Amino acid sequence: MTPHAGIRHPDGTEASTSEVLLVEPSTLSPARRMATTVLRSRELSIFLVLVAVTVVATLKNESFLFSADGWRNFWVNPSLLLLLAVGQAVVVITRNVDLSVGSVMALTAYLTGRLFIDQPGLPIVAVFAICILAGAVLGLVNGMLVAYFNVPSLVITLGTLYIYRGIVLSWAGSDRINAGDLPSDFLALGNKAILTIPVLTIIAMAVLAAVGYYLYTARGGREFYAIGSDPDAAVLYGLNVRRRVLAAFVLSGALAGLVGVLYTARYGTVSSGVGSGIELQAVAAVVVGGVAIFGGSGTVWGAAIGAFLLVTINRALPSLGIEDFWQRAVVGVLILGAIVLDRLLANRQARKLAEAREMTT
Amino acid sequence: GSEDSGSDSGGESDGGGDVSLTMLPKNLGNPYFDTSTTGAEAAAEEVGATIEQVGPETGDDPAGQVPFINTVAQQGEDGLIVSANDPEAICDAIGEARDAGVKVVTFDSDTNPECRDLFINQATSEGIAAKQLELISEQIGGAGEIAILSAAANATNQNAWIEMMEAELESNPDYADIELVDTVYGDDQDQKSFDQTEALLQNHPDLKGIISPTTVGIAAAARYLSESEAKGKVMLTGLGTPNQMRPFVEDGTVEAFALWNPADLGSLAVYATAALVNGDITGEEGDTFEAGELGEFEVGPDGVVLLGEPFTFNADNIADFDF
Amino acid sequence: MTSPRTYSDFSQPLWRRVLLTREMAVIVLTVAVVLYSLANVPNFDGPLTVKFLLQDIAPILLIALPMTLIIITGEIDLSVASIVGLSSVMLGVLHDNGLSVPVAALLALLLGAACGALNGFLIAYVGLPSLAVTIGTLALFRGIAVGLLGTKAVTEFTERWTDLATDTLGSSNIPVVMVPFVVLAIGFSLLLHFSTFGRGVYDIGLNDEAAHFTGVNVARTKWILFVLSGVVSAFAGVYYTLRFGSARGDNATGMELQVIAAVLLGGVSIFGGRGRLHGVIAGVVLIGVIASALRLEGVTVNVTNIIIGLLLIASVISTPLLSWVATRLPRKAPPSEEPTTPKQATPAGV
Amino acid sequence: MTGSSTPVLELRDVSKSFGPVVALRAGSLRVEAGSIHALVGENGAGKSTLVKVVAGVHRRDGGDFLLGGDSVDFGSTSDSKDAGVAVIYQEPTLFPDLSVMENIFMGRQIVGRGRRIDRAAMYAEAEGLFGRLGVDLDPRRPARGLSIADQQIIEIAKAISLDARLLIMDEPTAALSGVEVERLFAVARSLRDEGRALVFISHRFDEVFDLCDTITVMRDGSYVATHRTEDTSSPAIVAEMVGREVADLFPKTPAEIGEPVLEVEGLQSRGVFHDVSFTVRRGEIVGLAGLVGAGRSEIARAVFGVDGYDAGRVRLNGREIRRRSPRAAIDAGMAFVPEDRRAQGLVTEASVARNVASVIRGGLARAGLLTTGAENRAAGPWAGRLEVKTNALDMSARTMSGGNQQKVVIAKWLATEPDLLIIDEPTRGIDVGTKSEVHRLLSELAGQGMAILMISSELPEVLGMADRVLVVCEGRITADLPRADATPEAVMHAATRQLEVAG
Ligand SMILES: Nc1ncnc2c1ncn2[C@@H]1O[C@H](COP(=O)(O)OP(=O)(O)OP(=O)(O)O)[C@@H](O)[C@H]1O
Ligand SMILES: Nc1ncnc2c1ncn2[C@@H]1O[C@H](COP(=O)(O)OP(=O)(O)OP(=O)(O)O)[C@@H](O)[C@H]1O
Ligand SMILES: [Mg+2]
Ligand SMILES: [Mg+2]
Repeated sequence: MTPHAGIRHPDGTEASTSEVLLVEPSTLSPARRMATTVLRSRELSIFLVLVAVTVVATLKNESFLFSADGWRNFWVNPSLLLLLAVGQAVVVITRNVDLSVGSVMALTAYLTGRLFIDQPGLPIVAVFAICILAGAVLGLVNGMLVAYFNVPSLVITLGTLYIYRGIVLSWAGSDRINAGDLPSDFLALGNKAILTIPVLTIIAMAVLAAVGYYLYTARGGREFYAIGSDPDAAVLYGLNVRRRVLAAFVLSGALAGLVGVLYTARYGTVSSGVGSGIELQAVAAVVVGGVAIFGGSGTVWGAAIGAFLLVTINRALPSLGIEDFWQRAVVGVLILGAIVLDRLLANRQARKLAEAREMTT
Repeated sequence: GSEDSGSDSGGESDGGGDVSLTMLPKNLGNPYFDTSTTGAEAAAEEVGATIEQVGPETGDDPAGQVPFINTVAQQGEDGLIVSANDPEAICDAIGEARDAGVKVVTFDSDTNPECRDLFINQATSEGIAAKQLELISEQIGGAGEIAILSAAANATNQNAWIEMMEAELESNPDYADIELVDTVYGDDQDQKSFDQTEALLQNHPDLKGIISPTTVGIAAAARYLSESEAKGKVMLTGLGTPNQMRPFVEDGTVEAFALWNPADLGSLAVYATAALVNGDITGEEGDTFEAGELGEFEVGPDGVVLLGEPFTFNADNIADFDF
Repeated sequence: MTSPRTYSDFSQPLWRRVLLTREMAVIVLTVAVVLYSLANVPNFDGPLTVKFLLQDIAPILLIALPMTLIIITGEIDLSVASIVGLSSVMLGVLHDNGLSVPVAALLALLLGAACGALNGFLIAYVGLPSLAVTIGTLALFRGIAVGLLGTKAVTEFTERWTDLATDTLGSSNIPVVMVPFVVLAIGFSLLLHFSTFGRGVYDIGLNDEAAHFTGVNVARTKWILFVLSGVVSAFAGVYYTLRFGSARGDNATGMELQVIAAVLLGGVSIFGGRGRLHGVIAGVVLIGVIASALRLEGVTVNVTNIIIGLLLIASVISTPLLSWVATRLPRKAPPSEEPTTPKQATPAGV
Repeated sequence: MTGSSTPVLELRDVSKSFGPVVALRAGSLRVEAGSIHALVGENGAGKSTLVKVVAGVHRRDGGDFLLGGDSVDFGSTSDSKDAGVAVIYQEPTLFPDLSVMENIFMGRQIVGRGRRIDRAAMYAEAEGLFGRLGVDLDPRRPARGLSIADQQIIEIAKAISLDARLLIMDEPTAALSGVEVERLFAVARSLRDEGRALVFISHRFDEVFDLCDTITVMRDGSYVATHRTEDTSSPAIVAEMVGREVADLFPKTPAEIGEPVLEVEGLQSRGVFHDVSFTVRRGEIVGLAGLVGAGRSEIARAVFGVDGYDAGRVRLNGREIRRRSPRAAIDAGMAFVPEDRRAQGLVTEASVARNVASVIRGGLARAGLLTTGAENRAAGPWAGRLEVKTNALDMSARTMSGGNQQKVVIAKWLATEPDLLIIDEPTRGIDVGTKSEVHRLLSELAGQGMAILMISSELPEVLGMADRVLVVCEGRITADLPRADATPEAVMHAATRQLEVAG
């Protein structure tokens, strides 16, 4: 029996619409509706900020964009944070948070180096695979603890942040990976470009596109939102909450693992301190990107733009003649601005609902 | 645990006659300090001392070293060898350690002179500053914009050298055409130093040279330059370890850079501390002591012991070194 | 109506209510670790241990007090360490410009209050999520602090005050800073556990809508807490600066996570509504003792991190783990004579 | 019911305990295809628990559970869905951030090519469902901000769209108005005629007898009896439910009306209500009637200061009350028993004592110090007076049944000894026993000179209790009827006046 059966019923369908109604069913055409939602979207607003920053910086100093290095860095630098932000966004949408990404990234970054040193024969693809897997496993640990004991992820991942970092430190000790230890074609990956777009960026964008598409069009994707919006209701709906939460953390871990490899390819040197503090940047990117910190709403597109914006601002400030000591302050203002903006948009929608009710009265 | 090395100065009590030392670098996971610790351990063998390295993970917290200094005081070790993250913040803790009978020797980066017994200086600030300017000057042909990529904004030694360089640039007519346009800080973190290098090149299109007087910084900068269009156009020198810099010297990103041997620095620090502990010297100006194959050293003004002049590494000699 | 029925005040005997609590577990664990260390860790019994230990944890102890109340309301303040840094810089800059330490310190406290007020306004009155807001102000305050001093550090402080910050009480090994801490601790305990304000704090954490309907001024309560957090953090910053005689923008970087870890370890629920101050204080001490003992054992920092992380996780999964075990155990359901009144329902959490 | 055909659902002596709490000791139920089966019982009788066992929310501890003849054991609600069981839970469970449409189809979205979800198809079907229920909700609107009534309607749409062979409705009408109830019943009957089985839980007997053909009574978590509707009567059912005779449901004793206590003038809040003016006098019970969603709760909330308002003034005993400050209202002598007791009325995790003392605790502090002892001493008598069922004052209110929780809420407000009591849906989802207690209490309070403003969606309740009935329609007061003139017809006419003008 299809779910449609219900409406094929010779019955009150003709019921007068003279009921106590809240909001008229939208009469906009799908196209118009799409247009308006895009125009109103949070994503657009911060995308415009990003464009503005880039334009101003480029006007000040056109090598910001129009030099081989400038162009490359414009794309490469945000890529790592972007990947972390995508994973973080999915976790946050399920009303969780993953603070351990920095430590996971450090683990796999060092692992990458060790693999190349200890298993010289190993093909680069294999290294990627191993590190992504390793990240996924670490994410799985987070997910297990959160989903099966249902305890707050903030606490769990704060704990694993310490633990994973501790493991890196004990493992690496004061040993470090130097560019010299790494195969040159792996290092080249950090700067290779296809049609002037760096490979790192292409990888990041591909991941972003895949995750974004899944979240919007797959049942599973929608369930992430449902779970984040009201976990208890999700259980009553018969959604498999545990599996989804688990999946979110595994994804976040796997992406952090990937970032570890890419970090090594890009920076060539790895010490045990890699990525400390980056977890807050990732959360910041997500927040700036308009993902509600308490889950249920927001998109990975927004998170990605948020990451891009944070990094680009940092790159732009010096060109704008702002001493780099002030960068963190500017980022702070940016975050606050973003969430205040969210609130304003939300209030506007609420006012609309009120007016809509006004109409019917 | 103290592994007993046969040569015993038949003393009494602590650690079964061994001189017990603690090595406290700015932070762990820093190849420069690892090398100096290696040297220190070798020297410790010689003088029959036990030595242990402890330290914070990162060098960015000024007070990060204090708990370790406190611990040394609690343990009543004989000597502490420390490279100060902050000239002031750890003084009080050092004071307490000295009250507890610990001899405190700073190396590589000093505290305020009155805090410690001795400072083992790798080279005079003048010497280091002069050396790096000399290198960059000949690499950029004596004219053009240069910038400095430093470590933490508060590192005592870094700031001392930077001041010296600025002074030298002012005064020395040879450098009249060289302009120091910017100083940035990489906090001895790979990524930050790397990104700072990028920012330098981006914001100073006419940049000719970069001086990075810190091993982490110069390595990161070299790594960035080696892939950037600026390779060969922008010269890079500073203080680095041969092992980290080897690929970049070989691929021509870097012509020459300087450094003393950190191992010698560590080993000298141990000999000096041991001499203090055994009462051979008091740290007075003019005291002299033997430092194994490094020879004899004399305590200068402000209780400073000078290792020597920095050594220049280049394509011809870099193969001979392994640290 | 008919003769009103009467009730017993408590469903469980006193000893159960006192002993079978999360707080007690933390306290017992702390005592156990101390005893073990005294017996087995060389030099732990030394005279300096207490002094160094307390000096090290003093800032965390201080900041943990307001943080506990904030987390009980279901909010969080990630900007505390940045306020420490900012007030430290403030103190330094003002002192550098000729103000005496006490005056400069007072102004630093005011600045702290202002920072807290900003957090509080955005969270309590604009209604923004505290996690997001304080991640923002974490960056903002730290950025201002670092921006103000740049590469410089102010290290010239009047001897008298730096000494005071490192002195101990008389001949004892108790640092002077414990005096303001004890005063604040008592103050906060009374506020949280013996005042209408405190009851409001718990109600907000459990159900802020109901609290609002009951006449609790939710916004003002939260605002006050963030201001308190700002002031106390600034005080910790002043202490920190004077103890190390060095005012720097990057002072106490990352301390916020240590504070939160300690508070949660002390039995405060991140969801709000649950937790007590003595548990938190025990939590801070526990972390401090473990770190100190491990350093004396020559164990490196990373092991300490691992242990703290494990403790943190254990502290939250212990409860569900135990109840899970309980359900696995054979249970005889006693037929209760008054079914609609659960014979022994779950006692209230607060 | 013809015993021959295998029943769609059969439960025999099903039991369920939560730790020490025995929620269900011997629940039995036998539902035939093509019938609507009522399940009645006092608060805490175990109805919802029984439902949740069938839905797979809870696993039963013992007893037999047969669906279509074969024994089943559901581990999760998805199992029961797959088995063709649809459930409307007592508390609406929606995702506020998601659109109404996604709320209806979550977890079983219509998928098209490549398993992409097909939004267009689902919007179409959602609009169809609402058409069938005769409500006009925008499926694209987020669920956040919907009134309880609208949420309940979405729950219903969700359930019928499942096209299940067994549909269980746990108090679906608690928040609905007459019109909507009628529509729901129409749909229910049509489903029955299709041969589906329905279980209907309600505390409103008129509905039960109107809709259902079979009635099963539960008491104290156990099965009591099953009757065909025509063979029984509501007094009989009530007797079986409570196990005792219940006094008259609406024992309104006339009290002499005094001077005005509450005076509301020209209250207005954009989009919710407009120039609302009325007074409530000492000893008077004023009923606020109207269709659900008319804005009665909003008016009450504004008067009490929980919400703000754009224009107008509220005076209590002549003194104007600061807007948007419940504290001010309380200090002035107002009390407010809100609509949703779990979300607004109680801190369910806190102890009974804390809850009862929560409003008055300011006065309990001695030398600024407030002790649990003081709270217990203050709370005990009030809990006793309301006969709250708990064995100690430090029990949390979480696991109490609806009626018992409502008593705690009322106790907490009576403890403030107010001049004006605003009570929103005083008996929503409360069993007859407790219901009559509440009504007796209200008229007793009025007798002692308290002014009472009562909001209720149950017309009989309003007509039975109120000295004066104010009718709210779309945020406007459209009638002010003295007890004498307050006939059901008059009220319904006023409640739908503007609609008729519009339609
Ligand atoms: N999750 C739970 N944990 C503990 N006790 C519970 C739980 N759910 C219900 N109970 C208890 O089980 C008993 C039956 O509750 P239930 O909700 O089934 O009653 P009900 O018949 O639905 O009452 P109402 O008519 O008010 O909805 C009550 O005493 C209630 O306190
Ligand atoms: N939080 C909210 N956001 C937006 N609209 C709301 C909100 N709460 C209620 N409404 C709308 O305001 C109007 C009044 O809602 P409400 O259900 O409180 O009226 P009511 O007469 O009290 O009905 P009830 O019988 O449920 O008390 C309705 O149109 C409802 O949809
Ligand atoms: Mg029920
Ligand atoms: Mg209402």
